[in-house]
Amino acid sequence: MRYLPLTDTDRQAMLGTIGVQDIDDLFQDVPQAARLDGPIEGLPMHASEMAVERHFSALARKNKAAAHSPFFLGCGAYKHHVPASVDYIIQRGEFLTSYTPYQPEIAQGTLQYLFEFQTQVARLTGMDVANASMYDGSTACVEAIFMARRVTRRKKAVISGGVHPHYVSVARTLTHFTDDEIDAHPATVQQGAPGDDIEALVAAVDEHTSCVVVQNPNLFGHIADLSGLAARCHEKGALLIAVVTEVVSLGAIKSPGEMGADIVVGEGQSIGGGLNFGGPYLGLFACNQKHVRQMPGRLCGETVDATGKRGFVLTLSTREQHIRREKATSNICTNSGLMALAFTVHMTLLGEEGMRRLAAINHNRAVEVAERLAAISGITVLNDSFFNEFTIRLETDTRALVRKMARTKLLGGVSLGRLYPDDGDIERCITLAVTETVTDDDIDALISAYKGAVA
Amino acid sequence: MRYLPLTDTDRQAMLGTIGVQDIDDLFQDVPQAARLDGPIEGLPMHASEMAVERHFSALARKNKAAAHSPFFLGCGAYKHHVPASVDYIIQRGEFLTSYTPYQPEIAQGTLQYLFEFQTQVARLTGMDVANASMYDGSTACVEAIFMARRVTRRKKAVISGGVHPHYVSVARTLTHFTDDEIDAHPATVQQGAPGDDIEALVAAVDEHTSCVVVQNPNLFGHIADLSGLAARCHEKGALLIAVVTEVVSLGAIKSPGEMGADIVVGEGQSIGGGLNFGGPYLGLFACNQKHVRQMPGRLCGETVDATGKRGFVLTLSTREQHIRREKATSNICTNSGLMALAFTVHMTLLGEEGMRRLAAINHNRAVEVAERLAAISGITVLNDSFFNEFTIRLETDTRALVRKMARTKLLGGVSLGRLYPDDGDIERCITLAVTETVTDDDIDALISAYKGAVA
Amino acid sequence: MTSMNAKGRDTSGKALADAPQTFSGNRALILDEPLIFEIGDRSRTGVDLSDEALSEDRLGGLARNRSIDIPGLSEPETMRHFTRLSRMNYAIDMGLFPLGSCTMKHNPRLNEKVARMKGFADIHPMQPQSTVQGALELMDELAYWLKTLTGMPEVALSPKAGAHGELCGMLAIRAAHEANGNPRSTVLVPESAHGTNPATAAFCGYGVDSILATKEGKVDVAALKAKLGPEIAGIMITNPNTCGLFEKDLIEICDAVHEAGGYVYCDGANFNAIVGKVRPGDLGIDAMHINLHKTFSTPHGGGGPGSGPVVFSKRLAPYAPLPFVRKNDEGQFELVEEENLAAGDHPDSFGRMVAFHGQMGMYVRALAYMMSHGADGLRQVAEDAVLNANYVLRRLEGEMSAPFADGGPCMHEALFSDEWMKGSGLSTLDVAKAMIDEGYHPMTMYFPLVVDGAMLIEPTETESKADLDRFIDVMIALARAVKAGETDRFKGAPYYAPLRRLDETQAARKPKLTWSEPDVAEAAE
Amino acid sequence: MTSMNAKGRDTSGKALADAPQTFSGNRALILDEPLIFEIGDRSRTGVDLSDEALSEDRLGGLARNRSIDIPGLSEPETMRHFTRLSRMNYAIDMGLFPLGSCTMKHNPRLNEKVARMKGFADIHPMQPQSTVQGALELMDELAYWLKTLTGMPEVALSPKAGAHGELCGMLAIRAAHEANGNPRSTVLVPESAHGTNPATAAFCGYGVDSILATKEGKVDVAALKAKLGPEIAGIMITNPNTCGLFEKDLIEICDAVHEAGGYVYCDGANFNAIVGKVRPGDLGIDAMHINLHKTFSTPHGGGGPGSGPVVFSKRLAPYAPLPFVRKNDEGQFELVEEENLAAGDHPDSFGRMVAFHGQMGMYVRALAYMMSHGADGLRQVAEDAVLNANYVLRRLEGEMSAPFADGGPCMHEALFSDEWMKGSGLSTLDVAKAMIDEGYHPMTMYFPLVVDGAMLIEPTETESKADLDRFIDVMIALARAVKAGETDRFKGAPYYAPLRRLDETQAARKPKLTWSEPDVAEAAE
Ligand SMILES: Cc1ncc(COP(=O)(O)O)c(C=O)c1O
Ligand SMILES: Cc1ncc(COP(=O)(O)O)c(C=O)c1O
Repeated sequence: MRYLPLTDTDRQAMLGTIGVQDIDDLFQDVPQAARLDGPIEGLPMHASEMAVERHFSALARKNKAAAHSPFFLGCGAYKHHVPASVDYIIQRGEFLTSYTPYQPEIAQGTLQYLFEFQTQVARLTGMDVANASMYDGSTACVEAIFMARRVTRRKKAVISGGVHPHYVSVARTLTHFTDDEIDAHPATVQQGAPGDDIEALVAAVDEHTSCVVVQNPNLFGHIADLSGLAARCHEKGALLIAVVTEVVSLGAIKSPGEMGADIVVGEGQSIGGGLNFGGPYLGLFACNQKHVRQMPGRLCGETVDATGKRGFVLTLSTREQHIRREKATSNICTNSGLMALAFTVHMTLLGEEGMRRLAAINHNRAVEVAERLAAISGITVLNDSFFNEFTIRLETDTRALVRKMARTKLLGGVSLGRLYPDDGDIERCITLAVTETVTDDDIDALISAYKGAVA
Repeated sequence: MRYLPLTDTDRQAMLGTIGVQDIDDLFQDVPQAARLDGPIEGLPMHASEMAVERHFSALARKNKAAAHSPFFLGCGAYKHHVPASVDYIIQRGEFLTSYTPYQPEIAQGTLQYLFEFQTQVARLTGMDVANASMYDGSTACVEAIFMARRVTRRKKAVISGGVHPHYVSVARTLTHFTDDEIDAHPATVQQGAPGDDIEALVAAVDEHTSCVVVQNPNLFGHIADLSGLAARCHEKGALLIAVVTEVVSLGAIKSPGEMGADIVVGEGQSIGGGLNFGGPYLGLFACNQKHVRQMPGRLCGETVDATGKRGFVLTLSTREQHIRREKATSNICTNSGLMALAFTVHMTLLGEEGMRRLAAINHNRAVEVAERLAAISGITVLNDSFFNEFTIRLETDTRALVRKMARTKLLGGVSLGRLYPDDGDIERCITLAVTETVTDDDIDALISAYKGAVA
Repeated sequence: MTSMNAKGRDTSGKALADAPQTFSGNRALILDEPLIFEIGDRSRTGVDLSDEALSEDRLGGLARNRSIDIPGLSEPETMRHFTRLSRMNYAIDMGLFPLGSCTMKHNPRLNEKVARMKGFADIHPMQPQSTVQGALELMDELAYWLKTLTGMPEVALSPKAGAHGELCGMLAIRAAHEANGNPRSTVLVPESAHGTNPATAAFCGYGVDSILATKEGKVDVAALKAKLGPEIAGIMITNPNTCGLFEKDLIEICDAVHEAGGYVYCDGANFNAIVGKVRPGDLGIDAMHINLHKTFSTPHGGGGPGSGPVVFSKRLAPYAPLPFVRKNDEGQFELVEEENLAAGDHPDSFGRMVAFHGQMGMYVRALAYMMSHGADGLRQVAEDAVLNANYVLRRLEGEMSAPFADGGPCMHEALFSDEWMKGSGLSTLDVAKAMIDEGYHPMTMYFPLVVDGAMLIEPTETESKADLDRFIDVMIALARAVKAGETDRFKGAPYYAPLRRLDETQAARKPKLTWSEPDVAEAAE
Repeated sequence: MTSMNAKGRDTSGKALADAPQTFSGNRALILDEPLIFEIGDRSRTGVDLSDEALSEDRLGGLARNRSIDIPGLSEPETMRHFTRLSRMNYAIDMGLFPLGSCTMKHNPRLNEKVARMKGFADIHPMQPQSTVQGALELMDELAYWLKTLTGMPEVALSPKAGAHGELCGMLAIRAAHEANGNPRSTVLVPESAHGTNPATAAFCGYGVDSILATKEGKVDVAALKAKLGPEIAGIMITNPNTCGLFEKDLIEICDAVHEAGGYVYCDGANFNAIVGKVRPGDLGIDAMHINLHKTFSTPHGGGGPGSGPVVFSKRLAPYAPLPFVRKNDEGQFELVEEENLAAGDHPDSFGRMVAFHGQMGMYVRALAYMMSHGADGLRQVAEDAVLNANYVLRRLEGEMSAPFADGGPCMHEALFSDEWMKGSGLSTLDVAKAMIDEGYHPMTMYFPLVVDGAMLIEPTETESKADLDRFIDVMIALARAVKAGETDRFKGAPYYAPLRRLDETQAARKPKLTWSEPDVAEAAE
């Protein structure tokens, strides 16, 4: 077997050195009755690389890749072009096959990019500090809620209806069994500002509120000014948690930090990551300096070596499970290191200039598509403001429509019925994302498909 | 432009340091009349990575990849499975983006694998030494002819009709303008031993003969015992040059060295290399110790460093163009380094055990296909002996047949009319290669296509 | 000692004593590298994108005016920057990485290749399910393998790592208790447990009660039984445990916990030791996470991503989270998601614990790894992992102290304490740093907490005997150097790494977590 | 000197003087690695292939019975072996690689990616042409770009490298002369030419007559003219030449050679300096090879593969080799091959010079590179390459001797001689080895032959100003150290590389070119 270096001769010699007869002598602690006496049943025997590759090719061919059709899906996962150099870098064995940098003298590669990553994320979100990543946006979000509880010593989290429903579900699940209280506002798809419930949120904040969670741009693509809400939160001693699921938007719109957010969590997949059917993704977590010791997750910090040379180490680990155990700020251990690297490399290639250009292209194209869709009678574009994603309403069964388009090799948006199964109003909506990967031909195909659908 | 690090500010500052006003001041030696005053006409402006990738995807889709159809082509290029780790290794920047190892202290990676490669090639071919690679099999072959001239101080090369016709053409081209004489025997496709002309070759060797060039297995797949021919050559003071275009065969059949060859040249693409539409490939060149100083190409040798530690360097460079100029053994400079690395990695994964298994699978499958084809009336298998490739004769227009099969997504062999356009007899033949990549379904598809063709 | 040098040459030649300080600060192939903030600038970019004006009409008046202040680099500079950084790392691809409890085994590149097939890497989690049937089938296959290997009837794939899997398992346990009317208050956690165990229990609203280890390094069954009762929700037990030992009383423990109305959560981080040799389900556990990034070789990537599917017993299966894959009557694969829940399908599920459907990229890799090994190969994996660890244990126990070695063989990892170096003035940390100079990644240090100055060595099955012998010879030489009082070799270590020993205390005292322009004053120093 | 350290820290701290000799022979991340023959064995394999018996009936009695004697390794061992080897190399990805005449520029990974698309990498050269239309179209596109950039009407793509391109060009010249009835006997080659030039001429059966350089480093036009005559087949001239200078009299030279009935072969290895700035065709040359692995960035790969297409003037076009691509009347692309020749199509072609159709893998990469830059970007490439070289020249000319610097600007590379170090007891080689310690690949040494102890520095356009400044500062510091008599720094260099200075003389004296089992006696030493 190609991955196993021991030969039978080696094995024999080693058993001899150990002083046992048979390999099973080493498994003596395993209850005899439970020991399997041969290869487990129901599974095939080992397979060559060629055979395995064929199996996966066959499975892969049963999926319709985004690159192979005009593609307009978003809602928390975005298709962007990732430079080939990013994938090369993350495949280098020194990054790919190393562990968490517990021995800093031979892990400066990982540590330095984490320091760069933290700085990039902090600047992008407009915050003081960021951690070395979380699993994804949804888990970063619930960790932020827990952190707000620790900081404020209050238990009620108010969640906007504009937050991705999966994120809301995750928050509900993880707070269900603790004594946290979740005040989740319903999603509303009003004309002009779908999902905007800032007024209701402002009204909901009180002295029991630990935090208000709001997504910007929200699930429906709408962009809101969070400053008023932030002021209200601060007035009441609550924290404002801003969720960003499309980080490219931060190249065009004000950062949550600038609008007063106390914690910014996000899904970083857009930069450096692929679609990957939902994972692995990249949880971003940023906050202000004063709350640093309540943060979840790993942090990398600057220090010096024995000769005074600058270097980096994991730090403030007294927050973490391996030191603090049940008193840790989170149970997270393995995070999304390699995705953070992909993010850092891609962001380094972009720089501010590239981020701004990328954001402008995304937005401008989205505006173009929105205007062309709006011109079709039977289709209403709900958003006045948006970045690269917006929501339309039709008078047809949108889930059937989306499936029908897929059969003609067009992935024309996310029908919101899948995310809001119970809501008759929202079920008639579709959210579309338009990124730099969309071509003019793709747009033409989309427009004609929608024209056909409402005709 | 993403590959260019200088900014306009940098450029201005640098011109200042240099002491000129304008970049064109640095091009003052270029005749004014010939200078272009702007981007050259007729070519597009720079393009984003995404745009370039799209362009190439579109072109690639216009080709039928071997992996996407039952595939039976050989004749000097073979489809084998190359482990994923091989491609990873050759993409590591330290190998991919380094130069010829002229500074050995920081090129031991390249030098050590070259030493390993040379040893592997020597052992595989049954010779004493091998060089660090040539461009491909065909150019290695003509270099061997030149080397034989240097060694024997004679000018007539006798070439078997079983040698790949492209190799013969190359030898003709390159000797045409020198005063070398080429006695190229015609290809013959006799039943039982197609392309076998050992007797005629034996007869042709005389005291003017510098070398006899024979391919084994030959173009038609036939395997011959070269010992008699070798003896005859040596008797007459000529060298025997053996050509191997399918190195996997050396896992099953006697090496040319064992049969008395003086120089072995080969195409190494089968190990570690892909099909690549014909290039880059890997020229192998091996000979015996006593002729080492007449070899073309680079050689890596063992030595020690200043502290006595073992290390490797390029050596015997007094044979080479950069030292010897017009008296060099060859004009070759850049060779096939990275393909040699791929070969070395793949061969290291295989080892003798893997080579023997791989060869057995190839041969056994080929026997199976040959037998099934032979059972079809209207088809004659010409070969009694073969490794993984053999030749059949039909009574139809084979070029049309092969094209027709391609339309039904089957790449069913090389119609020899393309290689021997003038020869009515050979034109009715097809050569098929069967490797480990061929599945049972592929074979069934092949058989039914041929049944259909002769029905 | 020259015998240890595989090149068979004497390397004692000239040391570096006479080496000059370089002008550049570089040392040949060991290259210094500044931060991107020190070399890039905001106007530079390594991506060719057209410079369109942002149309601001539909940004709701919220265009970003302030600088983002992130520098860019051209592509060549970027490649160099990260290549240089990478070269400062140690990795499995370079040599032994014997971090106990981390299962740092070979990461096949085949897995990287198949995970990058567009049909997996370039599909969106919300695509119509008809367009991702291959992906769903793959998840179904992976689920089948995991259930078969563990002998458990149900699996939840979505957890994103081991700790997330623990959360998944404990949430199911809590949900089951709640369904019975009382969530109970306390979870038992052995002292040797990984930090994520108590942290997870706390995350689920449970108090933690610790169980001491026996002097053989296992759970004290009597102590455990004494703690059981109506407020004990269950136990989180690691098996094989973090001392590298199989909890041989696990069946008895499970029975006792069940009898007391509790559930047994098994931390399966060390499944590599037993995969194919015993099915955890046959021992009576109720839930167990599997680190695909350990046992099934998806790469650690310098810290992640991982994937932590959880298998469930029949009793806990109804509470398993959403989403999951099933095959419907028409033979199509479908995701059971919110809409099913809304329709009353799978009503007892504790819900969703992550957006979308989990770590697809890791599923592909893990399944490719499993299929490559097959039933026979996976069994061999466990056997070779255990064989390698015992070989290390036996060859080193005479030189270093192995507190549990007298009790019999270990499983996949060999545990040593610092007993043997008492009085030398040196610590486990010093030995670890000297190992760095020798070209090895140190073992896990100071964990588990049950022995002093723990050194936990997990070689895994992908080490050859020759490599292990070389490693062991070096460890013996180091141990003898400790005893011989060669203090400098250790205290000053590492000498040859890109940096000398780093000051972790200073880092924590005044944390500097992001880069900022140095003060003019500071810069002038 | 601390200013040179980009991290802005003082690195003078402790040197390695107190570092102990390690037991393993490793030095942290600098790992010793034996040969595969020393660690593998014949029965081990890292590929899973079924163990079938070879059926020998149809092997003609020639089954291989003797051992092949090639060791195998498992996949993890193989990965480690080659990863470790790779880490002993320097590369562009790590830093400046200023080898003059080699154009070691950034190698974009986009090119690697597109070259690996199955539609290019997995097609067979003998597939029916209807199944490879995309590949042929790509070749046609590449041909168009090369012809447009050079202003030449014809191109042969098949040559496999620069030297092979030279052969192609010279064969066409010879064929043209033969068609005129007299091959002529001699080719003129300037003294500064690359070794491949005279070697190629000899390969084509020509004698070589050398032309001296002027003291400005260019071809001596008067001397050249004096040599022209009926036996001169032509000249092989490099432009820009290997002193890094543009042959400003090239038009005059071409005219003179043509008048004498000869042809002008231009070695285009240095095309990078002028691409997009001037079309060589406008200067009157007849043939020129283009190293795709230099100007168009296909990676050098530690020695190859390359690709050396040759452009031809109208006069030489009929003699160009087979095969080539053309578009037929139905708009299909087709290869013109042997069968066309047989049919009397393209009758004057000198024939085939390689099996199949050339370096497809390199065509893809080069075209991706060209399209990425476009007409504007390629022009910028030349400008930046020349700017960088002149910057190096001007900043260093005061410290080192630049023999031709007074004559005006250089093109893409800056040439220095060892004049400035006369009397120091040190050589160009010593400086090169000290550069290794500083973290740089040395420049080209002792070439061209026209100056003593040549140091030929070609930075290329993919270096940033900051990186160049750092490099120049180090070179100045080294130059001053030479003058200050710091001999040890140079004579002992490199100190920090994986190996110290290697003994090339011993290697050549008793060449050991393959590995063999050490004698028992030797091993026991
Ligand atoms: C015993 C044990 N349990 C749990 C974990 C946590 O797993 P993860 O890091 O994937 O969250 C680890 C890994 O570090 C472990 O070793
Ligand atoms: C000036 C010059 N001519 C010719 C060549 C030969 O090119 P190649 O190495 O591709 O054969 C080189 C490259 O080394 C060169 O620098």
